[in-house]
Amino acid sequence: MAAYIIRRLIQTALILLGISFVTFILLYLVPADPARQIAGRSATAETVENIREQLGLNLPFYEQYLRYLASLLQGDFGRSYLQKTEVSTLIAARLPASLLLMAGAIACELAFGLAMGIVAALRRGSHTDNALMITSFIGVSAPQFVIGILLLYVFAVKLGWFPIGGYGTFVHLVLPSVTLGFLGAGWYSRMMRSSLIDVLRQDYVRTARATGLSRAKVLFRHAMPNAILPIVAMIGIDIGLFMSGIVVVESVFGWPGIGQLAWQAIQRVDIPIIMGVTLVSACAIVLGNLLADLVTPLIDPRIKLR
Amino acid sequence: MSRTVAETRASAANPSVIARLLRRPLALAGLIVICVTVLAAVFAPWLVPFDPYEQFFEGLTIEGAPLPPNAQFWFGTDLVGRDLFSRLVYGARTSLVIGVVANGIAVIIGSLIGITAGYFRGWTDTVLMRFTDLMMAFPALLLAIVLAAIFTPSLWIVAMVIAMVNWVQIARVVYTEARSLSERDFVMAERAMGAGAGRILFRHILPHLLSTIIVWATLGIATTVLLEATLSFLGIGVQPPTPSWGNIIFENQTYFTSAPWLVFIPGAAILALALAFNLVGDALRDILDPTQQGRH
Amino acid sequence: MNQSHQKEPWKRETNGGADATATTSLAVNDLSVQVATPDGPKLVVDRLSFDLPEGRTLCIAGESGSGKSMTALALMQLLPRPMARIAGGSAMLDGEDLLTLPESRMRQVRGRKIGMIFQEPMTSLNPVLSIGTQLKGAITAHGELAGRAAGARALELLDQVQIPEPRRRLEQYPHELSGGMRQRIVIAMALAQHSKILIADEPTTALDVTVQAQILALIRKLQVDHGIAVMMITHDMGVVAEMADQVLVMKHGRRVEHGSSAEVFDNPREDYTRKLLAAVPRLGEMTGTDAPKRAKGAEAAQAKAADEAPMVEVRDLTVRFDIRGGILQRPVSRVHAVEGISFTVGRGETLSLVGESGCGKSTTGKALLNLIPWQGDVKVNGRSTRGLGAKAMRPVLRDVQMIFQDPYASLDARMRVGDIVAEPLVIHGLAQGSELNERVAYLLERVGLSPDQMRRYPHEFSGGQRQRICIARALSLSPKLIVADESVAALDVSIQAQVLDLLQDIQDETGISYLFISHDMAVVEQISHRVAVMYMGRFVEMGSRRHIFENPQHSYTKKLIEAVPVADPHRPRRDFVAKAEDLPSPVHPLDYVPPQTRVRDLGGRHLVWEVEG
Amino acid sequence: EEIKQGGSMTVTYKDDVSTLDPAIGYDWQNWSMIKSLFDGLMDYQPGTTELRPEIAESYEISEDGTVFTFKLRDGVKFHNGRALTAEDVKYSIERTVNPETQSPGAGFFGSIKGFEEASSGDADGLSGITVVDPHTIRFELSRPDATFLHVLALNFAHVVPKEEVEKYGADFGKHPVGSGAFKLSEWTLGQRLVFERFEDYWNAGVPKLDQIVFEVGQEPVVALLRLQNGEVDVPGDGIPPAKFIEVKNDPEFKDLIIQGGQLHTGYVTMNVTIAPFDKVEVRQAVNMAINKDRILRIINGRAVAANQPLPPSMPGYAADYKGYGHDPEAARKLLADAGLADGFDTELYVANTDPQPRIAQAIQQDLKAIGINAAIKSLAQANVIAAGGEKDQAPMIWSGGMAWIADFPDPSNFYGPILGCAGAVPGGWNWAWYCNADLDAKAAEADSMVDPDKAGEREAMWRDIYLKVMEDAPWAPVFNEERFTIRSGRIGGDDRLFVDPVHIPVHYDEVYAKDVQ
Ligand SMILES: Nc1ncnc2c1ncn2[C@@H]1O[C@H](COP(=O)(O)OP(=O)(O)OP(=O)(O)O)[C@@H](O)[C@H]1O
Ligand SMILES: Nc1ncnc2c1ncn2[C@@H]1O[C@H](COP(=O)(O)OP(=O)(O)OP(=O)(O)O)[C@@H](O)[C@H]1O
Ligand SMILES: [Mg+2]
Ligand SMILES: [Mg+2]
Repeated sequence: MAAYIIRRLIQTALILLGISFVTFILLYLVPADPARQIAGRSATAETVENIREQLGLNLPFYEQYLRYLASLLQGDFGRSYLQKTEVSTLIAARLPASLLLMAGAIACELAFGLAMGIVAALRRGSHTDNALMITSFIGVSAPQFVIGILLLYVFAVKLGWFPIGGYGTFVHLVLPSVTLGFLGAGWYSRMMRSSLIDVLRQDYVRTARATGLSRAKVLFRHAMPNAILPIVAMIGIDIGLFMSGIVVVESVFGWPGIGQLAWQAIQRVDIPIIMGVTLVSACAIVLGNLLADLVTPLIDPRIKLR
Repeated sequence: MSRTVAETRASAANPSVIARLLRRPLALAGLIVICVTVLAAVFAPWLVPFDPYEQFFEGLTIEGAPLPPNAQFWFGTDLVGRDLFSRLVYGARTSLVIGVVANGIAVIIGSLIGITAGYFRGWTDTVLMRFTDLMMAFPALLLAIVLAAIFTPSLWIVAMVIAMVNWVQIARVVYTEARSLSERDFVMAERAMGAGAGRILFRHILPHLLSTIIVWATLGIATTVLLEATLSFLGIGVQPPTPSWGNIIFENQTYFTSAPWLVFIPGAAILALALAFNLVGDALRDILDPTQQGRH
Repeated sequence: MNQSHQKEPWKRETNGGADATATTSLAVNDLSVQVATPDGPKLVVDRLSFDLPEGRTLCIAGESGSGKSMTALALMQLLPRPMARIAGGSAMLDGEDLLTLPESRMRQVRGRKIGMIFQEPMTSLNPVLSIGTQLKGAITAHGELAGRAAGARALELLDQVQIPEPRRRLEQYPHELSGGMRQRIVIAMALAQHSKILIADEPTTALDVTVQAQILALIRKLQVDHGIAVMMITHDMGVVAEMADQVLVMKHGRRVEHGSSAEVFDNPREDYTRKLLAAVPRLGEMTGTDAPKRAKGAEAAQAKAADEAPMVEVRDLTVRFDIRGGILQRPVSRVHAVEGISFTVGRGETLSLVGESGCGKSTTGKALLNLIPWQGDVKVNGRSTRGLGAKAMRPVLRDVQMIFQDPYASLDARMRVGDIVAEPLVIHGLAQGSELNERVAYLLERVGLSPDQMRRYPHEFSGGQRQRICIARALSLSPKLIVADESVAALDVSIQAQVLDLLQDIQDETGISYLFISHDMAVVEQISHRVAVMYMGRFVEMGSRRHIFENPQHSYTKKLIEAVPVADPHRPRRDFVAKAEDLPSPVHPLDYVPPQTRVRDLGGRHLVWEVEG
Repeated sequence: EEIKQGGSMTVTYKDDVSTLDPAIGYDWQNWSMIKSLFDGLMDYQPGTTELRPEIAESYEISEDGTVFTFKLRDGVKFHNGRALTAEDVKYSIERTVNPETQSPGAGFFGSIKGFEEASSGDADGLSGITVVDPHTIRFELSRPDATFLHVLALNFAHVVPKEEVEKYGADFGKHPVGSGAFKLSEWTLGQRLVFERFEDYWNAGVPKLDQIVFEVGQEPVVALLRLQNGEVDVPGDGIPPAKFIEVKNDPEFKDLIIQGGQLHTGYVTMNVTIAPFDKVEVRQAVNMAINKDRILRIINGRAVAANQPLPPSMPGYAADYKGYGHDPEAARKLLADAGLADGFDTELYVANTDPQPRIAQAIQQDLKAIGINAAIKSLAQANVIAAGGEKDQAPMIWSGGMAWIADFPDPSNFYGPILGCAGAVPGGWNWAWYCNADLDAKAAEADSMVDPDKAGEREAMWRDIYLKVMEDAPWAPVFNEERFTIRSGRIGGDDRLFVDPVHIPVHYDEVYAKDVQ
C-alpha cells in the first residue's frame, strides 16, 4: 500500500514533469512576446531587450525550461508577468472559490445523478425511466455556456431568484454549481443506472434475495456498494471535466476562481500563470485519479494495490 | 420492450443495425436530427433565403440593434445585420466538418495507439500508455485553448486541435479492450497457429473493437461539436465571418438579455445535434457492444 | 457443536423413494414457466409436477437447457424479470401456493422455509461484503436475532458446514476463499434460518472432484442432522447416484422419468434415460485393458511408440509467473505454475494430464507451443523449441496444435466457421482458392459437421459442435500431436461421449499423438495410453493407464480416484470428510526453493515422485 | 456650495486589477486607481486636459527649456505618516528608469540628463535630477522637451516612499503606499479592493467619498444589470454595447448616461512593406472603401467618424480637413490605376474580443465591395500585437481593443511609436511600418519648441505632420470612440468627472455620494 502510493506519487511527479515540458514548449511557440507585453507600447527597444534578459527569455529553450524546473522544485511557480505577483499567491487566492464551486457541482452531480440513476434502474422500461434518461442525455449534450446563460437569464434576470453572478454567499453558488454539475449529473445518472441494472442481476443479489432480505436492504446493503464502484472510478475523470468546465462557467458567472485566472492569463499570454494553473489542474486530475484508486479497495476488497 | 437472451443471440445473426436503430424511438429521433442537419449542411446554398455573409443595412435598427425574428428574417438578424437563419444553416457545415474530421482523426489516432499498446506489452505499452496518461492529466480545454492560441485558428486547425485533445479517451477504452482481447483464448489460438502480430491485430482484434470504436466515434462527435462550440464561444474557434454555431453565440453572448434569440437559437441547435449523436451512439452501444447488451 | 459427529463414519442406508413414512413438504403441480423470445413466448418448463418428501433428496437431472434452473427459480419467485414468468400451476407449501404469494409474503418463505444454493460459488457471494456481514445479513433477514446472538449463530453455522478457523473466516472476503469454502458459506447462508427445504442448483459443477465429494457429503450430513428435504439439480448422473432418494429426469422442460433412484438407474423406462446413462463414463469400466476404449491395433501403436523417437520430449519444464509490485514494479513473488516436470509423448500415444484446477495442466500445454515463457528443455519431433521466436516456431507449429479449454472463447466470434478452419492453412500458405475450400469442407465433414455450415458464425453452434470446429481447425495442418485441453469438460455427457469417440477415431486413422488434459478421471481412463497425475505444478505419479487406475501408488492419485462420483446408486456412499482444507497456494516469494523430490521407479515406466525429507 | 464628505461607491471591473505600483501599472483600469493612491508633481484640472501642479506648489522653466525647477508643497504625507520630500520624488523617478523595475514607462524620461546611463544600468541614478533642498527639486534635460510637464503628470512619475518599496519588494504593487487621496484598505485577489479616505491628505476637502469598493471579475453586462438593481454605482468598463440601447431608452436611466470624448482613434493599419500596400493608391482606396457610418451603427453610434490620426479633442486636430470620403467607385478606380482592377487577397488581423471581430467583419464586407478579399485573423490581443511587430506578418490590422489612447493630451503622443521610424522596428508598435524621415525630422523640431508662447505654432506643425501622413495613408482612421458611461443616481458630481480624459472611468477623488449631502 505504502509502496503503491509512493509509486503513484512518483508517477504523478513524472506526469507533471511531462506536462510542464509539453506546456512549456507550447507556450514557447506562442508568437506573443512577454517582454513586449511587460514593457508596454511606449517602451524603447532597449527596455524590451532588458526585460527579456532579466526574465531569461533570450536563453535557449532548454535553458529556460531547466531554470523553470529548478525554481519549480523549490516550490516556486514564478511571478506573473503582468500581475507582478507570485503565481502561487494568485492561485492560492483563487483556489478556494474554485474548490467551493467544485464542491457545489459535486453535490449537484451526486444528488441529482445518483438519485436519477437509482430511480431509473429500479423502474427500468417505465415512462419515469425514459423521462429521466432523456434528461440525463440533455445533461451530457448541453453546452455549459448555453446552460449557464440560460440559467442566468431565467432565474437571475427574469425571475430574480438568484443574484446575477458574483461570489460570496450560498445563493451565489447555486447557479454556477448547477451549471457545472449538469454534465456530471447526466453522466452519473446514466452510469448509475446501467451499473445498478447490471449489479441487480448478479448472482449474489439473487442469493441475498433468496435469504429473504427486504428489497431496500438488498438494494442498499448488497447492490449499492457494487454499483458505486464504476462511479468512484469516475472521480479522476470528473475532475478533468471540472477543470475544463470552470473556465467556461467561471467566465459566464464571473466566479473568481482559477478558471477565470487561467482564461485571463491565456488571453494576455501570461506564461507563468498558464503554467501554474495547468500544473495545478493536472495535479488535481492525477490526485483525483489516485484518490479514486485508493478509495476503490476500501469498497472493493478484491482490489489490491501493489 | 423486453429483450431476452435469445433475442440478443439472434441480434448478431441479424446484421441490420440500421433497422434495429430505427426501432428505437429515441435513436430514430436522433437519426432524424442528424439527417436534417446533414441535408441542411449539404444543400445550404439552396436552402437559405439570404447570403449568410451579407450584412444588410436594413438588418439593423436605426440605433444599430439586431432585429428579432420576423417574416423577412425568420430567426432575426445578428449584430451586424446578417440573417441568423442562413448563418445557422451554414454553421451546420462547420459543426459537421469538425465533428466528422476532428473526431475521425481522434478516433484513428486513439485506436491505433490503444490497440498497439494493448497488444504489444513491454515498453511499447509503457511508452504509449504513459503518454496517454500524461495527455489524460492535461486539462483538455486548457490544452485546446493554448494550442488554438499558438496556431492561428482556422477550420482545419481547430479540427486538428480538437483531434489532439480528443484521442485520449478512445485510446484508453481501446487499450483496455485490446488488452483483454489479447488475453482471450482465440488470440492465443491464433498464436498457436503461428499467426503474426499484424494478422492478429488487424484481422482478429480490430474487428472485435469495431463496435466499440463506432460507438465512441458517434459519442465523440457529440463531444467534438461541443468542444468546437466552446472554443468558438471563447473566441478562439473558426474565424469570422465563417459561421459556426459556437461563434454565433460568442459574437452575441452579451446580448442574451436584449436579443436572446441570438444566443438561445444556436444554443438549441448545438444541444439538438449533440443530443442526437449521443442518442444514436448510446443506441449503437446497446446494439453493438455485447457487454452492454440487455441493459434495457 | 457435537464433535462426535465428525469422528463417526457417516453411513446411511440407501433408501428408495417409496418410503411410506415420509410426508410431503412441497407439492408442485403442473408448473409452467414461460420466457419471452423474439419469436414469441416459449415454455421452458412445461406442466411439471413432483413432490418433495420431508427429509429426503430429490434430484432433478437433465441436459443443459432442459429447464432445471427455471424450475428452481420459479419456486422461489426469483425468475429473471421481465423475461421469464410463471405461466401456470401451483406449488403448495404449508397450505400456501408459493407461485401466487405476494412479494412481502414470499420474503417470509425465502430463507425461512426454503433455502437455496446456486451453481456458481464464485459469483453467489457479494464480493464487497465480508463473510460475516453476509452471513449475519442472512441470519437477521427477518429480524429475529440481532447483535451478539447473530454473531454466535454465524459461528455455529460455519462450524456446521465444517469450515476450519470459523472466527477468522467471518472477517474474510469471498475472494480470499477457495471455491469449496465459498460453496460452504453459501450453504451456511441457506441454512441460516433453519429452513426445512434446501434447493441446490448444481452446487458442485464448478468444483474439483475432491471438493465436490466433500460438499456432497456435507449436504448429506446436514440433511440427516436437521431432517431437511433437499431438491438437488444436477446434470451429472454420478452425483445423482450419490445423492438421490428420488430422481426426476427432465428434457425440454418436460418430465421424462420420475422414480426412486434405484428404479431409474436399474430399470430406466424411457429411452432417453437409458441413453443418458449409457453415455456416462464409469470409472473402473476399463479395468484389465491397456489400450483406450475404441483403439484399434493398440498393441502395435504401443510397440511403435516404444522404439521410435518420441514425438515430444520434455525435460525439467518449469513455468513461473512473476507477480510485480513495490515502487519499481519489480517482481516481488512468483506463481510456481509448473515446477520441473519431465515426460515424453510417443507417436500415436495419448498421454493424459490429470489434476485439480490450478495445478498447471494448461500451462504445461501452452509451454509446448511456446505460448508462454518457460525454462527447461522441450523437443518437438526432435527439434528443440527453446528460445524460438514467433517466426521460428512456425514450422514447429505444423507438428503441434492445441485445442483450448473453452471452445467458444477460442473461436473468433466475428469470423465465419469456414474461415476459422481455413485460418491455419492460410497462415502457413498451404492452400488457396478452391483447394482451400475443399480442404475446409473435408475437415468439417471429418469432424461430423456439414460443409454448408461453413458460412455460419460460432455462436450459431452448440457447445459440442463448437468443440468439433476447434478439432477441425487443429487438424487442418495435419499435426502429429494435439494438445487437447479439457476438450470435453464443458459438454453434456452424451455430447462428451461423441467428442471422445471422434478424437479416438482420428487417432486410429492418422496415428496422431495426444496430450490430453483433463480433471475428470473417468474420461481419462477411457482415452489414455498413459497418465500423469499433477499436483501443485509437479507430477506425483506417471504410468500406463493400468498402473494408475489399478495400482495407484501415490496417496494423491488414490484420493482423486476415490472422489469421482460413480453412477451407481448401490455403491456404498462415501464417508464424510471432516474439516475441509484448502489447496496450498502456488505463490511463493522470490527466494523460495522448491523442495526436492525423489522419483521412485516401479518398473514398466511407472514412476512415483515423493517429496524428500 | 460645500460638498459634504462621506459615503461609499461601488465600482466594478471585468478584469482583475493587476498591480497598483505606479511605476508598472499601465492599463486604463489601474491608471486612475493609481492616480488616487499616489500623487505626482503635476496633474490635470479635474475633468479636463489642463495641466496644474499637484504636490508641486510652483515650478519654473529655464529660458532654453532644459531646466525645470519645482517647489514642493508643505504638509504632504505618505499613508504611512512620513512627510514627502524632494528625495522621494527623485527616488521614485529613478526607480522607474532603473531597468530592474521593468517599468513600461521608463522611456518617457528619455529627455532627462543621464537617462542612457541609468536605463542601461550603468549608473545608479539620473544625473539630471538634483535635490536642491527637501522642498526643491531640479530637472536638467539633455534636450528641450515640450511634453515634459505632461510626463511628470504620468503615473510613472508618481511618488513612492522608499522604505515601503523596499519592505514589500516586488510585491509593492499589491501593497501600495502613496500620498494620494485614498489609501488601500483591503485587497482580496480576484474579488475586491477597498479604498479608504486618507485622513491626512494635503488637499483638504478631497476626496469626497469615504470609501470606494472595487469589485472585479464582473462581466460588463452583469455589472449593468446590477447597476439597474441598485447594487453598483459605476460600471468601470462602461455601458456594454448589449445594454446600450436598452438603458438609453429607459426613462429611469437615460439621464444618468454621460457622454464624452476620448483621446482615442480606431484605425486600420496597412503594412507599407507588404505588396500591394506598398502602393499609395491601394492604401487610399482602402480609406475610401470603408463605410464608417455603418460601422458606427454597428457600435450603436458610440463614436464619431474619424478621418485623421488625431482625435478631435486633441490640440492640433485639423477640424476643416475632409479626409477620404466613403466612395467605393473612386476606390475601385484607384485600385485599377494601381494595376489591381481584379482586386487581391489579403489578411485583416483583429483582437478577438467583442465588438472588434464584428467591426472587422464590417470592414471586410466593405473591402470586398471594391474587390479586396480580406481574410479575418481573430486572435488574442497579445498575438495580434506580436504579428504587428513582425515586418512581413500582418498586412492589415484593425486596431480596436489595442488602439492608441493618448498617455497625455499632446499631439506628439500620437506620432513617435506608432507612425514614426522609431516604431517601425521588429517588436515596435508602428504596425504600418511607415517610416518617413522628413516627417520624423519635423516632429523632432516641433517637440523642441518648449516656449509656451509658441504653443500655437507647434500645434500647427503637428497638424501639418498628420495631414502629410494622411496623404501617404498608411492608416485608414475609422472612428474616435466616445465614452458612454453611466452612474447610479446616488453618485453626484460634474458630468465631466465621469468622462475625465485621464481619470477613467471617473475621477475618484472628486465625485461624491448624494445620500450624505
Ligand atoms: N433469461 C432467460 N431468458 C430467456 N430464456 C432463458 C433465460 N434463461 C434461460 N432461458 C432458457 O430457458 C431454458 C431453460 O433454462 P435453464 O436455465 O432452466 O436450463 P438448465 O436445465 O438449468 O440448464 P443448465 O444445466 O445449463 O443450467 C433454456 O432453453 C434457456 O435457453
Ligand atoms: N498468465 C498467468 N499469470 C499468472 N499466473 C498464472 C498465469 N496463467 C496461469 N497462472 C497460474 O498458474 C497456475 C496453473 O494454471 P493452469 O491454468 O495451468 O491450471 P490448470 O491446471 O489448467 O487449471 P484448470 O483446471 O482450472 O484449467 C494457477 O495457479 C494459475 O493461477
Ligand atoms: Mg442451470
Ligand atoms: Mg486449465
